[in-house]
Amino acid sequence: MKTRLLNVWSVLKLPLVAILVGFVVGAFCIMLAGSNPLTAYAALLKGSLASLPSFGETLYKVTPILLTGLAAAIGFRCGLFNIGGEGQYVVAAIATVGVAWSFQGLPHFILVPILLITGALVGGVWGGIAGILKAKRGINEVITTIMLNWTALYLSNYLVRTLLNPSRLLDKLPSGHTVAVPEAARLMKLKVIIPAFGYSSAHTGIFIAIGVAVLMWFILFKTTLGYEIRAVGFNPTASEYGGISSAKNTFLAMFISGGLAGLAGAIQIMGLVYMVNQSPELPGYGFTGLCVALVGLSHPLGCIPAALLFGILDNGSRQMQLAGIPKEINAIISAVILVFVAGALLLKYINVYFEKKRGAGKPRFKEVREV
Amino acid sequence: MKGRWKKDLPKVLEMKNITKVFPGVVANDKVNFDLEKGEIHVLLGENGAGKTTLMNILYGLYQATSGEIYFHGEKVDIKGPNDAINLGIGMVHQHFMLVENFTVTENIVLGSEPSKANGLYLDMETARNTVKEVSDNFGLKVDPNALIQDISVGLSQRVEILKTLHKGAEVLILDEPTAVLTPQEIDELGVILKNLTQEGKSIILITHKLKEVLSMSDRVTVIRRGKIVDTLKTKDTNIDQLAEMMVGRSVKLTSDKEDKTPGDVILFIENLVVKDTRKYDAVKSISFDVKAGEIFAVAGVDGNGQKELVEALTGLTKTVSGKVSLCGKDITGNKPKKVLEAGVGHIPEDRHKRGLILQNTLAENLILGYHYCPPFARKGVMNYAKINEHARTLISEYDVRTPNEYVTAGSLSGGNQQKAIIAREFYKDPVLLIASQPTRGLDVGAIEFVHNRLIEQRDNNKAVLLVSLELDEVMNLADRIAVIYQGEIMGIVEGKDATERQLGLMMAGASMEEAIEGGKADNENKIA
Amino acid sequence: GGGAEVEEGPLVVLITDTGGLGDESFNDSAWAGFQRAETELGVQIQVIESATSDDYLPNISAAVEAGAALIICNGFLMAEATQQGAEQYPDQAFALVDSADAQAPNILNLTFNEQEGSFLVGVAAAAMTESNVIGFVGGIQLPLIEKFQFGFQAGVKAANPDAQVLINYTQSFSDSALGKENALAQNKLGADVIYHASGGCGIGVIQAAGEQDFWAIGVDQDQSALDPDHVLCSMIKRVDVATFNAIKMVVDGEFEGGGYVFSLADEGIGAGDEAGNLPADVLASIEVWKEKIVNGEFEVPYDANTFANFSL
Amino acid sequence: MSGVTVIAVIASAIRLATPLLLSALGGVFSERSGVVNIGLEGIMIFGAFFSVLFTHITGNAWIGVVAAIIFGIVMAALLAVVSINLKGNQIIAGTAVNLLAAALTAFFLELIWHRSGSTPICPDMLTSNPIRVLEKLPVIGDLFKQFTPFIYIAIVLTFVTYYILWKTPWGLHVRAVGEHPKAADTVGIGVYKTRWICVLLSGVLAGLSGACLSIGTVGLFREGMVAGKGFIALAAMVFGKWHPIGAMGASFFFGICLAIQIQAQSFGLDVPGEFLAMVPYVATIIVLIGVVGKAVAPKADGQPYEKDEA
Ligand SMILES: Nc1ncnc2c1ncn2[C@@H]1O[C@H](COP(=O)(O)OP(=O)(O)OP(=O)(O)O)[C@@H](O)[C@H]1O
Ligand SMILES: Nc1ncnc2c1ncn2[C@@H]1O[C@H](COP(=O)(O)OP(=O)(O)OP(=O)(O)O)[C@@H](O)[C@H]1O
Ligand SMILES: [Mg+2]
Ligand SMILES: [Mg+2]
Repeated sequence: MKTRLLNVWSVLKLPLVAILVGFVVGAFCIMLAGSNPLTAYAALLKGSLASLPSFGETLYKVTPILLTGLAAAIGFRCGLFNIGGEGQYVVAAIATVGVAWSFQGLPHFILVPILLITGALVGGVWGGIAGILKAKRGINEVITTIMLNWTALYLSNYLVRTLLNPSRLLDKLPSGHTVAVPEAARLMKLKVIIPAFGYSSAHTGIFIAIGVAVLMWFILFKTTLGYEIRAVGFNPTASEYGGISSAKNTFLAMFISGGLAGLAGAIQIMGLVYMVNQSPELPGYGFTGLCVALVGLSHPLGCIPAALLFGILDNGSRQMQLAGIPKEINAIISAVILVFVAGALLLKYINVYFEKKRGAGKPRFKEVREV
Repeated sequence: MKGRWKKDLPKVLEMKNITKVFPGVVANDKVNFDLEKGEIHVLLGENGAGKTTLMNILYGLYQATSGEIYFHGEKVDIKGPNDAINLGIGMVHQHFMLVENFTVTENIVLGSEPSKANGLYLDMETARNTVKEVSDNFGLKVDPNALIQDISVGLSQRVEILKTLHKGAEVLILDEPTAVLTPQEIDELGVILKNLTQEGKSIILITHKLKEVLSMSDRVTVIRRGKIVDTLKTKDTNIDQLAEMMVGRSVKLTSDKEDKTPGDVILFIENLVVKDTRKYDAVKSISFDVKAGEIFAVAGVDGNGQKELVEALTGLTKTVSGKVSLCGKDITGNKPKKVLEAGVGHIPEDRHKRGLILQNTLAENLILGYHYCPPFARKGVMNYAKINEHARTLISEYDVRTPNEYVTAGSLSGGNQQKAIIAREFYKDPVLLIASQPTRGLDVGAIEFVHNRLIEQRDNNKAVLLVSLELDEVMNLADRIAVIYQGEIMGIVEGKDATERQLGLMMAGASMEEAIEGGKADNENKIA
Repeated sequence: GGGAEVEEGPLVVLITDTGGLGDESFNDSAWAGFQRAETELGVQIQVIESATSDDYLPNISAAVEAGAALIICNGFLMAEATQQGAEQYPDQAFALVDSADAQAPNILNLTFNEQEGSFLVGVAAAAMTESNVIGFVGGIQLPLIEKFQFGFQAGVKAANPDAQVLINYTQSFSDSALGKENALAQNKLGADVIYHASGGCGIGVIQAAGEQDFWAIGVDQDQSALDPDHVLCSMIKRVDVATFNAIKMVVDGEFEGGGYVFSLADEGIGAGDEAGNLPADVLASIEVWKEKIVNGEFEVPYDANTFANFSL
Repeated sequence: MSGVTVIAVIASAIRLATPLLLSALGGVFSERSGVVNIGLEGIMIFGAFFSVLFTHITGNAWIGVVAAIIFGIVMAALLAVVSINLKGNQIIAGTAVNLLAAALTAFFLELIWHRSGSTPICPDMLTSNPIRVLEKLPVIGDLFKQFTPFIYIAIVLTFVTYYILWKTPWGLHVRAVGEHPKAADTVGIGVYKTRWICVLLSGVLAGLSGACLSIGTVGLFREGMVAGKGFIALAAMVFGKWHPIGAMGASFFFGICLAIQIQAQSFGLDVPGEFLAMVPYVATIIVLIGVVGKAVAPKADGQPYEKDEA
């Protein structure tokens, strides 16, 4: 048990140190900008954790990035680099609006699952395209997903402007956004259940996201599908030898990954925004998802705290802006955290240094060597 | 030629009191080793004894924890391969250090390329000529323009040697150069090495193969668990003594097996054609069968279609035409999963590429291939309690040396990795076991273990298809031996009638009849 | 602002859309109104830039929590969020720029007849072209941007029925290089006056005008400072006036919900020529058209339908 | 289409391709040595920003170019430390570089000019053809009228890159390090040193590419002006099979698709603009499916090299 705990600590200390360094560098930048880091971080905490409503706002931020983080993580586990979370999110969001509109007569408890499935399926298909091209033609998924991101954005913009525009469906003036999804398609706000959530926009989507994280953990580590996906990720040739089709699993992993990003899109529409805008740029959730997965060490459960971290940074940023701190600070903190997560070995060097200082000559790889 | 070196400097090289500590392991423990001018000095020891480590220290890849190195009597400090190269030390590594998609010439000159315009222009013309020159000088024929990925292992070995010679090496270290060579190639290498000593080079040779030690070397140093056991003159020793020194106990070098009448045909192959990755026909219309209760061996020089044959049988490669059936059921072109389910066990030739997922735990590796079957998984959900229990059973039954079943497969030593694969494949109790190079890189103790297991399988009335480059192994184990040459079967010989010379001739492309003639001559010699 | 300062006037908060400050367009312009209000009315000003469109409502909440007397939501994309915010905080004063879609007693809708100003610069373009080929470069094909496009086309058609207008959309508001390439392509096809409504892509259009020596027409603010020799004139949209007025209403205690449309009539919209590139006769004819529009003699088209039915 | 239009479209394609090509060449260096560089986007942002800053300070755009190179190197150095010495995950490192560059430039913009969004216009730019004589050529003279110095630089550097990687001893070292670092190490080639140089070179090239976008195109820096071009460049490098000439072809392919869609809009083609905008992206995928097929990365691409020393 004790060694278990030690193990957990040895895994966790890396991201924790990274986070610490991130905030120190952030503090330096804040001073450079002529402000007080303490005020800034107080605002950050106030804006994201201090009260139930502000925590609710954080949860609301966490919801989509937890899902896109899971999407990236499962890709990584299968040796795939899905930069396409953006596009998968976008196509799923627009599809959600379309389907919600078409089935607006249905009751809440039927419409909601239909929309969740729609989002996951459409995102899955968009990811699956890259998956098939990789599996069948060996085309690098990095290229295809980048190309599909922009394709998705333009497709969505087109649909917003035409088929799903209020001018077409509601006989209103043309608008830069789609019609809103009907009431029955909207997820419940947490404040309806727990009034203490006050002004926050948090919605039940967070439970879906956390549930999906647990489900993904189960799938990855407790099912044959997960076993096969991880096997292909580590060693496709050995997997093939073990009767595991790397083509099939590559496709499946991309499909699931896309499905998760798509679910993020659907939930975001159903939880808060209710409509899709014409947009000049990709929403950014896919990229944040990559960061979440990387800091969460590609572990579905690790993604939860990682998403929370990025959610806090994101959400706290508006309080920091109100306190007059440049909004870029939080992005700088995120980047520094990533640098240190990537440079994990630095931590080892630091360890060695301290061990040497302590004069401890004991072997460093004791855990491995112990028989 | 510079002519004979003075004899008054007999010791080219001395390593004194070398100790190398890896975290948790003392790989070299106060090792003393020396090399005389013009000798071939074998460094012998079981797996993990510390041979490679010692040589890596000499070549500057590792720094010794303590100890000194003297070169021509002078203390030297070798900080990196560059220092070693400058001293005139060359090393042919245990695993080839060749860039696959570079040409032979590019590989040979890498790091010391001829150039023009102050290093701004890579002078490939001169490079090719130098390579030709060096290869002619030492009688090591290679095609300078061939890509490494297109040439055989034997040739790659030559390229490695040429690489060191091109850099002007005076001391050559060869780390297990013969592990992947055929008998003929090994003989050729022996001649090459003799020639090199004649040119004044001194050679350190690492090997597990005792016969080679006797035939090739002047002196032999045995190392066990990081410590030197002894250094002997080769002519004063024999195989049994060396084997005992190596592992610290006496070993049986040949396996006994009872005669046995084989049963039904298990594997039946008819006119099988397979292409290799470069789309050439690697297997050209092969037919044979393997019966229950026999070990059927495919012998041959590496690269003659064995790999493609095995990959086609196991569904890892497409077959072009022909038929494969197992127990009468057609399995031609089946996916690997189908083949495994039909009752085929497979010990792959490349354990890192095919056999194991190094980053996964040992327990997870021990179910690869039947990971979806009960009791390890039901309805797609894994049962880790059962999986771990299974792993513990196999670990103890097959004596896999590991701290526990949760370590990653990559943290095991090569021999133990191989044991893990064997354990997994035997557990399935396969109707047909395909064993491809099952003892590659293993020490004598481990080889003994694997051989006994293969015979046990045969005795349990299972079919075993053994693919091996090691003639000793083939002759020792097989009931029937097929020799493969350029994708064709040259003939099938009864195991007990086969002679090394006969098989060797067939492996070089002689027909069965020619070989039998040659083999007879050999037998007569033996009797005489 | 520093935390230790003496409490001054009421706090007013600007929430930008995802374009953020520095768009040299309506976010900057809105902020200019805030800055003027800070000096002239003594209010405290703050801005929250929205990272994504999903931030609008949370940003509104944050502003309310910060105790804002007035929250100005800048951009039609914020309509839905403003609607929700206004319902959630019925006592909070909101102003919404560029959209009348959100309706509540506590929302002041500030919209603009961009088509009218675009019409006038269309007249200028029609008068200045020598090739009779004129270009329009838009960002994303939003209904808002189409107002600029069709107003402009109508102006060209009114003043010079023979002139042809090439229409390009860059599908971006930030990729300046694309703006430049679109303008160059139009120029190659003969366009010698190009009007842009493409945010950050516009600098590329103006840069192209400088290189190939044709006229560019700026948008939102007077952009002639970017290249006085090649920016013919600009369509002016006084978001700053709108935000300033809204803040003033709050300071004066006169705030009430409803709609306000800025147009040529109240100078909330106009055509500007700080560099003085327009000849007197062109200025005169612009003045004539302006009179007609202000007098309501005809309605300037603002979308495909109204443009198709447009005739004089 | 008339000849003039054809020339115009080609010129447009070349201009659009140039920043992609420069960055893709950076990618070629870095990945040939075994370091995956998805930080190209961030390096471009840095290059774009600092070239403008230093052009403002000095009034000379060429000094701006030098600054772009220097600060490109700075960003690349971060990638190099993390992915080479610390043996970190190269993808994370690259993502961090992208994030950091975008945030830092926005931050500096605020700090230096007290404004956000974009810088003022530079007093000097590099947007006109420096080699006037070429404009006199028959038929294609018009093409050169629209060339910027960066176009010449990119074309020259493509062949220089090819020459370095395939015709010099050091190029052989680079490719060996990217394929089989251990083999290179054992013949005395410094794996870390070689990778460092290559990653820094990718900083030089992507920095240049950033300068090409700012002082070489519009004369100022805007947040978001790089607009994913670093990623497209990465795709062009893969599409071009990690080969400079291939990258050139791929960049031009992308440029020509963009140029054609712009031209089609100007012609008033009756297809929704969004579909035209998709053309370059969809065409790339289709070409990859139909024609090119598998592109094989250098074997050690993305793998940190561990010296076998404890
Ligand atoms: N880089 C390393 N880090 C830690 N331990 C190592 C390392 N390299 C080798 N060892 C350990 O040092 C010991 C000696 O290994 P070495 O490779 O020298 O054996 P060897 O005699 O060459 O064996 P083989 O015959 O299998 O090649 C082994 O126990 C091995 O586990
Ligand atoms: N970097 C390292 N850190 C810790 N241990 C290591 C390292 N490298 C190798 N080892 C240890 O070295 C051993 C494997 O070494 P190596 O791969 O040389 O074995 P091997 O010579 O193939 O083994 P054998 O041939 O005996 O089966 C393992 O016990 C492994 O734990
Ligand atoms: Mg070994
Ligand atoms: Mg060894």
